[in-house]
Amino acid sequence: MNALLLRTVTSRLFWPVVMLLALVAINVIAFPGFLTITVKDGHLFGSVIDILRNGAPTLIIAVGMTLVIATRGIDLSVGAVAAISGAVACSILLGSSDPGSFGTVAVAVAVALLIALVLGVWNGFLVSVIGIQPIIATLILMTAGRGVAMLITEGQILTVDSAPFKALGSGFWFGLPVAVVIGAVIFALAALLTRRTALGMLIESVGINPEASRQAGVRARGLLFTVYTFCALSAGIAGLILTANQTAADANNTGLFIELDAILAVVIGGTSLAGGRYSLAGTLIGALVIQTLVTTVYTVGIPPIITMVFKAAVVTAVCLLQSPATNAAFARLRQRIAARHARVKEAAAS
Amino acid sequence: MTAPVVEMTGISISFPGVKALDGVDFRMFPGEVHSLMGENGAGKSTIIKALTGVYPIDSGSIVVDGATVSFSGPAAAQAAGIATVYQEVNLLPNLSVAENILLGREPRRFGSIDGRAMRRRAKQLLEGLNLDLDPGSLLGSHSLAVQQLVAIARAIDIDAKVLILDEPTSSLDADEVAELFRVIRSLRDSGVAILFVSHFLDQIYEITDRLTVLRNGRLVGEYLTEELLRIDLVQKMIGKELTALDEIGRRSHTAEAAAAAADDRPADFVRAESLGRKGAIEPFDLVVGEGEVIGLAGLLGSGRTELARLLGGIDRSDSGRLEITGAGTRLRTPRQAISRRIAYSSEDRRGEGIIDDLTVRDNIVLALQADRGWFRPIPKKRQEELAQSYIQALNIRPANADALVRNLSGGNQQKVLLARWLAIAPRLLILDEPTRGIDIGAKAEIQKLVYTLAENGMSVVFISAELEEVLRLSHRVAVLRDRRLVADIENDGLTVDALLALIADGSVADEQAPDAGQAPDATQAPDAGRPADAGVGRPAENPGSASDPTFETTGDRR
Amino acid sequence: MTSTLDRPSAGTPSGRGSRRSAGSAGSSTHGRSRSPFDRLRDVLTSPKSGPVLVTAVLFVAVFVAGGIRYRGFFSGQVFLNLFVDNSYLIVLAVGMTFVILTGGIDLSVGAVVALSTMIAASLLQSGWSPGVVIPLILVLTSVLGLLVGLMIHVFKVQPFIATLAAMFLARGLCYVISKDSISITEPTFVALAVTRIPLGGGLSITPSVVIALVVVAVAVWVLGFTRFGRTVYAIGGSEQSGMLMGLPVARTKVIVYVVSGFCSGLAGVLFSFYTLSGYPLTAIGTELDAIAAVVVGGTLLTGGYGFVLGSVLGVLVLGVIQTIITFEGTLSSWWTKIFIGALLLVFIILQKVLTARRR
Amino acid sequence: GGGDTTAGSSEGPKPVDELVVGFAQVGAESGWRTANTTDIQAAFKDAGIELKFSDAQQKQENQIKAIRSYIQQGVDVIAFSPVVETGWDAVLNEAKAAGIPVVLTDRAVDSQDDSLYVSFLGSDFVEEGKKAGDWVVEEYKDSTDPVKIIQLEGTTGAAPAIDRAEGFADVIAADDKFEVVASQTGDFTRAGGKQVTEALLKSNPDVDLIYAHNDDMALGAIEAIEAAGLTPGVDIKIVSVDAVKDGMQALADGKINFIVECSPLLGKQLVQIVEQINNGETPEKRIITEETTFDQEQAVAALPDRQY
Ligand SMILES: Nc1ncnc2c1ncn2[C@@H]1O[C@H](COP(=O)(O)OP(=O)(O)OP(=O)(O)O)[C@@H](O)[C@H]1O
Ligand SMILES: Nc1ncnc2c1ncn2[C@@H]1O[C@H](COP(=O)(O)OP(=O)(O)OP(=O)(O)O)[C@@H](O)[C@H]1O
Ligand SMILES: [Mg+2]
Ligand SMILES: [Mg+2]
Repeated sequence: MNALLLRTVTSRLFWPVVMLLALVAINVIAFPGFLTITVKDGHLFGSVIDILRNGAPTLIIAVGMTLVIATRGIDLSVGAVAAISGAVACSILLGSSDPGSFGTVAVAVAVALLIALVLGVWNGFLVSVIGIQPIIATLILMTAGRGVAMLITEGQILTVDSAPFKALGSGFWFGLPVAVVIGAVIFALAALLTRRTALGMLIESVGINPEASRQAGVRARGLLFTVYTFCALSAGIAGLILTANQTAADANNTGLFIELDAILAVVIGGTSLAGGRYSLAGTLIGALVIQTLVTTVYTVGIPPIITMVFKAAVVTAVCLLQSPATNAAFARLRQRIAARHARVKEAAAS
Repeated sequence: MTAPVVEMTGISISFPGVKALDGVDFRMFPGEVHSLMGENGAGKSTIIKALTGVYPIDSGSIVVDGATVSFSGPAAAQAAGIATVYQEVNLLPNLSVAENILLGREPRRFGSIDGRAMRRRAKQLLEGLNLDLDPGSLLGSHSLAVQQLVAIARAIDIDAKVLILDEPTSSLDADEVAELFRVIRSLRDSGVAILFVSHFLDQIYEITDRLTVLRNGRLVGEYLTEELLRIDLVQKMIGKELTALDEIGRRSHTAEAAAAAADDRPADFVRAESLGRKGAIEPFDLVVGEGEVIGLAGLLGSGRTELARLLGGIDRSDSGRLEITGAGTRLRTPRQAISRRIAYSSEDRRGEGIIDDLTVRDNIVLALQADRGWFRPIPKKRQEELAQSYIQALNIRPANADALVRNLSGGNQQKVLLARWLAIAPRLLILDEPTRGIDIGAKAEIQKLVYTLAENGMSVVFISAELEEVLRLSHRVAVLRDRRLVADIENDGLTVDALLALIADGSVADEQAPDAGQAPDATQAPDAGRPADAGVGRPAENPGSASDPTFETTGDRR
Repeated sequence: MTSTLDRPSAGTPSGRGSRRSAGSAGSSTHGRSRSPFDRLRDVLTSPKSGPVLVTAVLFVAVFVAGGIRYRGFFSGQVFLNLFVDNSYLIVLAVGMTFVILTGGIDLSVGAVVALSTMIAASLLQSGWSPGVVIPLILVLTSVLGLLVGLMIHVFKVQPFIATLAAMFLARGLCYVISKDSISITEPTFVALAVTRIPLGGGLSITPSVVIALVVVAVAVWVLGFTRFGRTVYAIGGSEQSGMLMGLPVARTKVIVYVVSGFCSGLAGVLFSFYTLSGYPLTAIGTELDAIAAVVVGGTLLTGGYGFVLGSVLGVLVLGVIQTIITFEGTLSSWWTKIFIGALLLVFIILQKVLTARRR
Repeated sequence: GGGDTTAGSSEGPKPVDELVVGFAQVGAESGWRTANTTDIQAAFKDAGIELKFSDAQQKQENQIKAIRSYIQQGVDVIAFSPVVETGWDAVLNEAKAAGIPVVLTDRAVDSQDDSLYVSFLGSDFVEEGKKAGDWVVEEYKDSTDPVKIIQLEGTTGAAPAIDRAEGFADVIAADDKFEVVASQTGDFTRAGGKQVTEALLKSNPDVDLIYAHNDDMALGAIEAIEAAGLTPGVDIKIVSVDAVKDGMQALADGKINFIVECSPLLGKQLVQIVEQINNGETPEKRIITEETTFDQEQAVAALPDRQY
């Protein structure tokens, strides 16, 4: 029992989870109905469901980002890729005669994801073949990509009227939001793909020591291609969800700053930006913390002018609590308490 | 006897899962060279790190110069007069040699660093070690050995009363060691207390006055070097008698006999024809037969590593051709080499070898897994078996497949690396300094392993700064000088001196005959008290050998 | 110790001699007589100075190309305007260079610039003297840098995240000061904003340029010729090694963020000369400009290699790209973005290709 | 500098096809802005006047750089939509010194010295907020119950957000039955409007009215209201600003109740001003674009010929 407690406390997910619970608690105090989940029109309805649904795009991108970060990289272009994918899908739907049909939507989604895939390959090419530093390689697509998205929409917000497409963002599937289902599938897929095969270990190995990995025969180049492509693909999927959620492609704002949220989620989840070992479960918690934070701002009624300060406080708190220095301090505290217990026991025995 | 300048009592340090030090006492006297002895993972480096404040101690006390201290880190220790060269080169590849030597103590003029004075000072220091380097060159462009010397130059420049050298000689060859010892002696004579850690017993017996032996993080005892027989020392270190070495000695006889029968040359496994790479190594011809062990000999920077890297597919050749089992081929990546069952184990364990944040298990299966591709994972059970079998076979400690490799001692990391390459069942194993930093027991085991593997048909290219080791293991020795293969000869009664002559000027003729008779060491089975790693790494003890031209430069200083 | 194994020291005079040359193998290959072309290639491909030189060459090439293409482009004032318009960015890039050289990153600089303009504008509005306001800003932003540095060093928070938190904080504080933009009408600031320092020939620069260049000069000196500066490089090379070498790693790592904070504050002050206002939404994304400038200037994000002058060149490159776009004058908003991205790409790839070393 | 152009503009009218106008746009941050850009570009093309366009990507410093560059290039007229009201004196003085007339579009500058620009052409955001407030007061004039309002603010710190909030607040302050129960920023985006409304509806289920600072946020709010099983425009009334096509459609569909127009179509008027300047005439100092308001019937009527 005690050992279990110790394991829990020393786990790197401990503090993020505590922070998540704290945020939930704040919400419940501010708005007692926060945790209530009701069934409306045959699907689940409630703040928690909203958090899951709105957090799904961030989570999906963060999953891809986790793998990129594990290889010591970073992908700043995810927001732009999301915007492009949304723009492509919407312009296809608008251009078709029957945007409401399932087939059209399938084509639109497929083309959008294909383009996202190509963009991922492009990032992978710049990073692994040309050898450009990831932050700059993806900064290029971050800048130009938004331009491309706007080129597709000509700067307009393309509103589409297509029920199957809309369902991607705000539909329900067996009572669960479709976005949440997609998020869960991607998460599970990534977890299976990397942990059930050797992919995860090889990615970590490249992230920790690229040269040693190369000499051990690891196909670093192929792996980099894979992770950047996967990341862009997840950005594309997230872009479709975001776009479908507002039934419109907004090249400017779709996925704006989502790269920061995704990176933040990854880091809150305990994965180091220096590459190497990663934790998808941590990323999940991180994404939930971020979305809950956003919702908290709304429900608790934090005035917009101090929203940023509040965010800063939360991020700082999580990071400080997670830090080794704090851990050591807690360990000392525990030791002292244990010692006192022992002394008390001794005294009692004698 | 004077009072000890450093006195550590009852030092304990635990890491998660390991008690690295358990109530160890250790002291150092001014004007004395002291050594810490013990197997890989015994806790030698940990004591040094405890003393210099890298690790906080759990219990115990440290007294320096009569005052109880608790250093916050190497900077504080340095300020208190303790200069340290830690195990593994810890320098900055991105800065110049001069900066690496003088960083933190740069000569200044009007508040600015005086670059010229700095280079001059660095040059002097390097010359003190008989090293002719451009102090302005980037450290990263030099070999590990040179870097090790630079680290030493840095430490001896600090005007310290305690100088700590943790395995400073692991990649040095005889000349450098001689120079280093000369410096150590002169520092000792001026009253500095010196801690010298090494796995080379000869070096220990040559230079140290006092020994502290550790085993599994516990103190075995403190002894005066001259009062402790080697055989006893070894026994104290490993806790039992060393027997493996006898065997190797015998095997080397048989090996030689086999090599002598030159007619039945084994089938070629690899044949390189004027293979070369501009700026790295001149085109060379080399044949490695199946089951054959080729030793590469040469001085620092002679191009042994470069040659090995071409064979291992680490670097691409830009001229010549390569045949593997008779078929022409090109190795463009390590991956291609591995798929042809050629393994190259780098000399730079930390930079190009281990993946320090992964577990022992992952490190061991890495190359095998990479070869299979990521979608064909090695089943967990098989991974566990592999890891356990190598942990046992190579005696990796701690014997925990889930330990992070970064937390292993240097020698154990090397074993993990070796296990990784053995796991792919290579047909050609290229070992670049595989025994660096490995304790005598383990070294014997590795040598034995190389022998066994070769007898079972594996080809081996073996690089070592210790010529004895090269001679003991190889069927043939290829000699490099100035990035050129200058000789490729049967190891048929070859001696260290003959080899040295070859290395020096490429001529075999005059030197070999007399030396061969005079020094049959390579073929002689060392007794248990004179372990196998003995040899080259000893400076002049018996000045006067006519055949030794270095006599003038090193011998007279004693 | 009388066994046959005890042999006099190995090695021969000639062996020693050969080792000498081999010991300096890295330089000996360079030392041989070589064609000027080879030597040029060596310089270009050296990890230290290569990227900077290549960037300089590319910058000149782009500038000349612009001059050929656009009327009125090839003038001294257009060149000087690169400094006039980007003096704040130069200062930011200098601070960022310190941070990146240690292998860190500072995402807060844009928000800190905004915060500085807000502090300046609001305090000046309520009648404070510039002589108090400017030092106050510099102290405040340095303290913010100090807090970030401590968070990174003591609590081992990753720089990306610690500075992201600082970015949120600074941006949030901007709003707390005021949601509105505030004009600066204080005479000293206005004077500094409109003063032109004539250089003759109808050319002129602003006081901000002078300040920025002084900052650059100081930074060049600090990084190249002081122990602190060399320690910055050392940390970038290997923090662990630096620590084991007894360098003041902790102190230096923290100070680097103080430097960046100070530079951000100073850049904010220059920015408020430039815009004569405080505006909470200003300088969003400027941190990426600063990072891009530093990287284009040849500094490795992993730390250890790079020069302040490279970063200055990087700023000029970004500036010249922008100038080209305005001179072109026909690009739509989206083509502008694509064009910026493409030019950046061309730059980076050329830099990569020209400095490529054989592997 | 652009000394030669000084001479050009004072000497009398240039042929129209020799005129060069530099236009520094804020960016392309919204559909509204893009419509604005497109309209201006089209108008100049129709008029046969060369337009140098630059996109400041929402950054004041970029705009300053662009204006400097126009001065350098010696254009005849500089027009720009300031990213922010403050801080233009220095660069406008440079333009003045170079003798290049400046026209402001869409947003004003707060400069004391109004000789720095020739004319301002654009909307009055405070007025827009007031119009929205007026409608609300009118709509609820018979009710005595408290009216609970959610305000969806634009990007924190952006001028339209501040002014529209201010104008609205001024008007509804007249009666204390109006209560703004929550006011959050939705960053002028649909996604923002949706997420904020979603959350606020959970904690304030009995809200009567949503005031959105632009149509996009209103459209997002509609989705959130529908997802909560309520009917937008009926259960919860919506007022917004802009009158972009999608907004007008929603208004016509009865999902929005009232929209205050903020027209991006400034092109024709801007060309006029430029021509006036070229002819040596003095345009009016402050030209407020003609803007109207739409209720649901008007929207149905206006929708077919809505351009943007
Ligand atoms: N940071 C660490 N975390 C966990 N365990 C560690 C750490 N550092 C050392 N150890 C463990 O402490 C023990 C002693 O290691 P140490 O490096 O002192 O050995 P050593 O005697 O220097 O060996 P070698 O001869 O191989 O260098 C080893 O079991 C090692 O695995
Ligand atoms: N391309 C290069 N540029 C600069 N330096 C190089 C290059 N290639 C090799 N060197 C350096 O030249 C030297 C060659 O040494 P190398 O490692 O090949 O010799 P070695 O015989 O293996 O010696 P050692 O005993 O040090 O392993 C090393 O210092 C190496 O770092
Ligand atoms: Mg050790
Ligand atoms: Mg070597």
